[in-house]
Amino acid sequence: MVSPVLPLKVRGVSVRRGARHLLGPIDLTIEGTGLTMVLGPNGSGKTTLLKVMHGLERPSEGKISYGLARAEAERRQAYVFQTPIVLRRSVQQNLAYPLELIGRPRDEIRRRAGEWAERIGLGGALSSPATRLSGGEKQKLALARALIRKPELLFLDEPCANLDGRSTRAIEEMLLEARAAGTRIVMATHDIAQARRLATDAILLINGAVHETGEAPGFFDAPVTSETKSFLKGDIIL
Amino acid sequence: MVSPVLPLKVRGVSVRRGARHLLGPIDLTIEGTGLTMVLGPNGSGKTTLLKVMHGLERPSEGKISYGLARAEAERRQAYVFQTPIVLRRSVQQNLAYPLELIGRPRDEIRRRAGEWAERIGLGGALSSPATRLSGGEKQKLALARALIRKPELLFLDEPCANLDGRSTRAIEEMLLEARAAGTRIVMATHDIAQARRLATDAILLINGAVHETGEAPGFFDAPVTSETKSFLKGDIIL
Amino acid sequence: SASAETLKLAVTTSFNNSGLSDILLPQIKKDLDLDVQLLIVGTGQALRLGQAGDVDAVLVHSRAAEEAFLAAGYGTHRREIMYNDFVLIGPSGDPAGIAGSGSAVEALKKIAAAKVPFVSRGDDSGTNKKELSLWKKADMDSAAFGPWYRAVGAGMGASLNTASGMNAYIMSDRASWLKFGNKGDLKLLYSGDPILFNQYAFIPVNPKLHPQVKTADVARLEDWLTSPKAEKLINDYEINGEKLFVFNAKR
Amino acid sequence: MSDIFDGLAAAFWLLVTLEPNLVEISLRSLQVSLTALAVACAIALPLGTWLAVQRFRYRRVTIATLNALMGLPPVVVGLIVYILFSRSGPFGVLGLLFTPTAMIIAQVVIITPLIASITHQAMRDLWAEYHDLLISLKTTKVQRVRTLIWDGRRTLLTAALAGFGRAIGEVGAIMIVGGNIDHATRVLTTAIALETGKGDFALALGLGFVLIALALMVSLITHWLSQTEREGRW
Amino acid sequence: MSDIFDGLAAAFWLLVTLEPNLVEISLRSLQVSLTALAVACAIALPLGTWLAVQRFRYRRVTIATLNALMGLPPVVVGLIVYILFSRSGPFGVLGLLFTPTAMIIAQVVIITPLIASITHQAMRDLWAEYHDLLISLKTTKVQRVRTLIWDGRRTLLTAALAGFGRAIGEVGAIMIVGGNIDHATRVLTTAIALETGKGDFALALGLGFVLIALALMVSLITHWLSQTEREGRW
Ligand SMILES: Nc1ncnc2c1ncn2[C@@H]1O[C@H](COP(=O)(O)OP(=O)(O)OP(=O)(O)O)[C@@H](O)[C@H]1O
Ligand SMILES: Nc1ncnc2c1ncn2[C@@H]1O[C@H](COP(=O)(O)OP(=O)(O)OP(=O)(O)O)[C@@H](O)[C@H]1O
Ligand SMILES: [Mg+2]
Ligand SMILES: [Mg+2]
Repeated sequence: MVSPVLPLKVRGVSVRRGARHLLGPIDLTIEGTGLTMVLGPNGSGKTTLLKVMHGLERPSEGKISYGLARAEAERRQAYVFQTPIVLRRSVQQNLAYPLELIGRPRDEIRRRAGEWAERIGLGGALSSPATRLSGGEKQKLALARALIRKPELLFLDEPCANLDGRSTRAIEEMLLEARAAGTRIVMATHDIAQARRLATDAILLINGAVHETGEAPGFFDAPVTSETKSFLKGDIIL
Repeated sequence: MVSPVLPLKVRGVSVRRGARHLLGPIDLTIEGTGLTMVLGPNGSGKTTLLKVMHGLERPSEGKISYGLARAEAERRQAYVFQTPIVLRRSVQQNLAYPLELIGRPRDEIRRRAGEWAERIGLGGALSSPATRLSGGEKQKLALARALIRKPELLFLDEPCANLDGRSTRAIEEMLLEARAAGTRIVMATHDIAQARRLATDAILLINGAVHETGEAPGFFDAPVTSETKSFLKGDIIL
Repeated sequence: SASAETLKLAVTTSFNNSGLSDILLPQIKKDLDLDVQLLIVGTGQALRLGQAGDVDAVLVHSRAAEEAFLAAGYGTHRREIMYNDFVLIGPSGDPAGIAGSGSAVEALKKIAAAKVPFVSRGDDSGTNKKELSLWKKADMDSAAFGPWYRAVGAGMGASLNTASGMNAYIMSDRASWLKFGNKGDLKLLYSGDPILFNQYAFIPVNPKLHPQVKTADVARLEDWLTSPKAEKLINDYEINGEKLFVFNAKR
Repeated sequence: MSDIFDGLAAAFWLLVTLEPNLVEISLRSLQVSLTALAVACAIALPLGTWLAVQRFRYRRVTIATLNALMGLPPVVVGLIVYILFSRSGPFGVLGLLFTPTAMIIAQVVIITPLIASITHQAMRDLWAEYHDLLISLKTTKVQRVRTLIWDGRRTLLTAALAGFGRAIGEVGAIMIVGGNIDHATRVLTTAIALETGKGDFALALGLGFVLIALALMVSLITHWLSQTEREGRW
Repeated sequence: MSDIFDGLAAAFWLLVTLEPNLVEISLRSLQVSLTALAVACAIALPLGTWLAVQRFRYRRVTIATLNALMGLPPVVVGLIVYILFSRSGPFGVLGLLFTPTAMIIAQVVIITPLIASITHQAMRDLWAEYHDLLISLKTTKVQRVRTLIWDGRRTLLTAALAGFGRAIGEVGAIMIVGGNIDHATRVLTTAIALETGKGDFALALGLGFVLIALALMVSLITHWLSQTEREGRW
């Protein structure tokens, strides 16, 4: 059950800001089902790549295309930011917001917001202001808010960076579940163990360029380049 | 060479915000040299405890005291926040800021800011606006800015959450170095492996209360309670 | 002008609106090397400025208020300089038919009878006081008039603008009317009754109360304003071929 | 100096005796200014927010112009409204000149750029915070503007109060278009100007203090109301 | 209606011929308003920022009062300044009445609450962002205020331009304390009021358009200058 949003094609994409070359040129295709893991050292361009694929940043060169017309395709995507963005509203209203935007009925919104709050362990904090949540709680809220519209293509930028072991595990389960329900996932992480657990395929970015890509078990167990090897061991030299 | 800021004594400290009880009552003493690791699930009160110890949040009950008068003691501390706070200035000016505050001479400031930027791999980005850095770069910048004044007591709230393996290792080295130079560190993390590597002693918070404390090898290898055991394995039940 | 002495004179809007000051001031500058700075304010405010010693002299046209000012010792004396007259303005169609009335009072009575819009300054100025005294002479109580009587509480220019906007009757001094640029459908309908004469008087501020007042310069100015030269300038001043002021200072 | 104390005394007596005239013109002041504020906010809040949200070619120039329009001289606004609504003007048939409606129109013109400018400035930071999320959620322009206005409502208080302050204290424009007609268009500021012209400084100051008290009341009530629901950061 | 076109024509000719009188009063307008702006900013930026940074008992009431003072009626400010600087007032000996200095003083009083209120509002969000860091770094009050003003300088543009706009367009107060004396204290707004009183709408509008052009120029230059250095988020 492949979403019609796919394939997501990245063709000759470069990103420059001012004099700096941040990314590219990159050619990539995201298709089928599964979870593509974007890896790379700090500042290598993971966030930039994810944002470009989602249509949040405009490439300086090259093109992004989806299986559907852009407007329709973008409507079926969701994105969880590296630094969680919470609305200055209550937890309940944060969860309700994406559904309100598409005009779902009131009681459906209330029900689904309640369910998701339970799932991320914030069932008791429905009416607390979301800006006062702890770092990890905010991250879980942002994730739930992204999943609540059942996106077909989901971008996750280090969604578990501030989570404890149990929350991480719970989130990973949610992701597997979403995947099973047909959500194609593209995710950036620094947690190599997590990457191994979740990825069906992986991309290693270095200095804004794709250094190595591959199917999951092979990429992690038998990387081609020595840089990939040392990155996966945690000591790449830039 | 124990800093005169110590001992930091936490006596009967509770924190309430509105109707919610966030923390406590807590009794703790931070003394000697070393690195105290604060562990606990999301929302258990780690950030709150760190902020209270640093004097950023006022306890609703109880008292915090230092080895020196409060004003002097607070001047010798530094804090790295869970979500990095960067000034809307260049990288160089962010690093220079804490030194400017205490009126160091101009060329010393320039020199030290340059050195630290090199150490965190931002030597080439000295004049870039810090707000545009990547998530991990911001976190490293915040850490360098905290270390630049050579604090005697340092609070770190998940400083490596967005860092790649190599940066994490580099940061850990910096922390060990700072410790060797006499900085007492209190740190919160979700990375149990990192906790093991760095901690001399650990505190496990659950629901705002201290659940278990202990010297490092023992705490990790032979925890007393079953909750601690399962937390360290990554699946505590709240 | 940097070297010249300066002197502050509070005058009413109607005097300034006439444009006569543009003729007199440069001549004064030339003859006396005196920079006369005009403060253009309402009569009441002009007298307050004098009372506080913020100006050196006042030139106003409201006899009763002037005498009260003198009686309180704020001024040294009152010197009449010249007069002009008030006129009745109204819509060119003259719905109340006041043109050709026998007297100003009769004209006002017609307006009241027709209940056509009439704008009153309503600001206690010299002009306003004159208007109120005329209603009194006509045995009418302006406070009891209906909504056709609009007390606008504003200066001459602003009141004329309002009258023009409402196409209403109004009493104005001749100078302000002639110089007024926003006449619209309004027209001068009645003038000439001696009761409408409007006397301007010059009052120096009392130096005993305010030692900083430039008494000598004020005296020089008073002498000049009452001189034959001023007489000629004032009497010869015309707008659109109409004479505006009559010099009547006693020497 | 004693004038100031006389003014305070006058204000005190005006208030204590609730002088009917005072009540009338105070209510009219409030009515005109609050109506103008409501209309101006209805225009300026979305406009200012939209300018924060939307990038377009002449954006900077547009904002600079809006900022400059905060300097619109009230007398000129009054004149233009007067000309437009005067009998011989294009809207003369409406017969609005010298009515509170004309005063409201003039005030709306004066305070809209002020409110819109402050709104734009206030919404810029919030937009920077929300930008990625709202773009990612595929919000429409209208939804973005609505979300920002709602979540930034407490920040917009200052914009609204600035507009109200400007309106209630304004005299130049409403004098021209309202005409300061007793029992019809006289408001506090025009009454103050009138008493000043008469040289009755004590009464003028007294009315002025009443006006300030009114503004204070409105500000306190607004702050108090907006504080009742306390989410957000502070 | 034709008056408006006559006004535009008048503005055009005034500008083209650079009528010396026009140049004089325009420069005086600018001089008075810019000086008042500088003084007001020197007071209001630190004050507004300090109010954002400092918690104290009557903070809310203080802010509400400051907000209310945006409604200070210019005529009343003019009157009070007049009374204070009148010969018979406490500062009479200074002889400042009917000088540009007195006009500047009145304008400072009028625009300071406006600038301070907008500053406070603008600095609140930045303070929320910086709060923990600046407290942790043990900054002094003065350092906090300085850091916020510096890092928020582009946000403060609106506050400054609002103050400038209010000052350059203001007529009620400076008419009373300046006296609209030809070649001494006449500025654009008082000249406009004078011509309006004479019913010379074309000239009044012409001067008004010149004033608006001036405000636009100042706003554009300020925006352009503040854009030259482009760090920050947007
Ligand atoms: N607008 C910009 N102008 C200049 N440089 C930028 C801009 N945005 C990002 N950068 C730089 O581009 C590089 C890539 O940034 P990006 O956020 O994509 O990295 P990342 O791989 O997500 O890093 P991290 O793991 O730290 O989150 C960084 O070095 C960053 O400083
Ligand atoms: N001002 C506040 N009002 C109400 N609740 C608050 C407030 N501040 C924090 N909390 C709540 O207190 C709890 C503890 O927060 P804290 O930030 O200390 O957690 P933490 O242990 O640091 O969590 P994490 O690992 O997610 O960072 C959280 O559940 C949070 O929602
Ligand atoms: Mg990133
Ligand atoms: Mg935390």
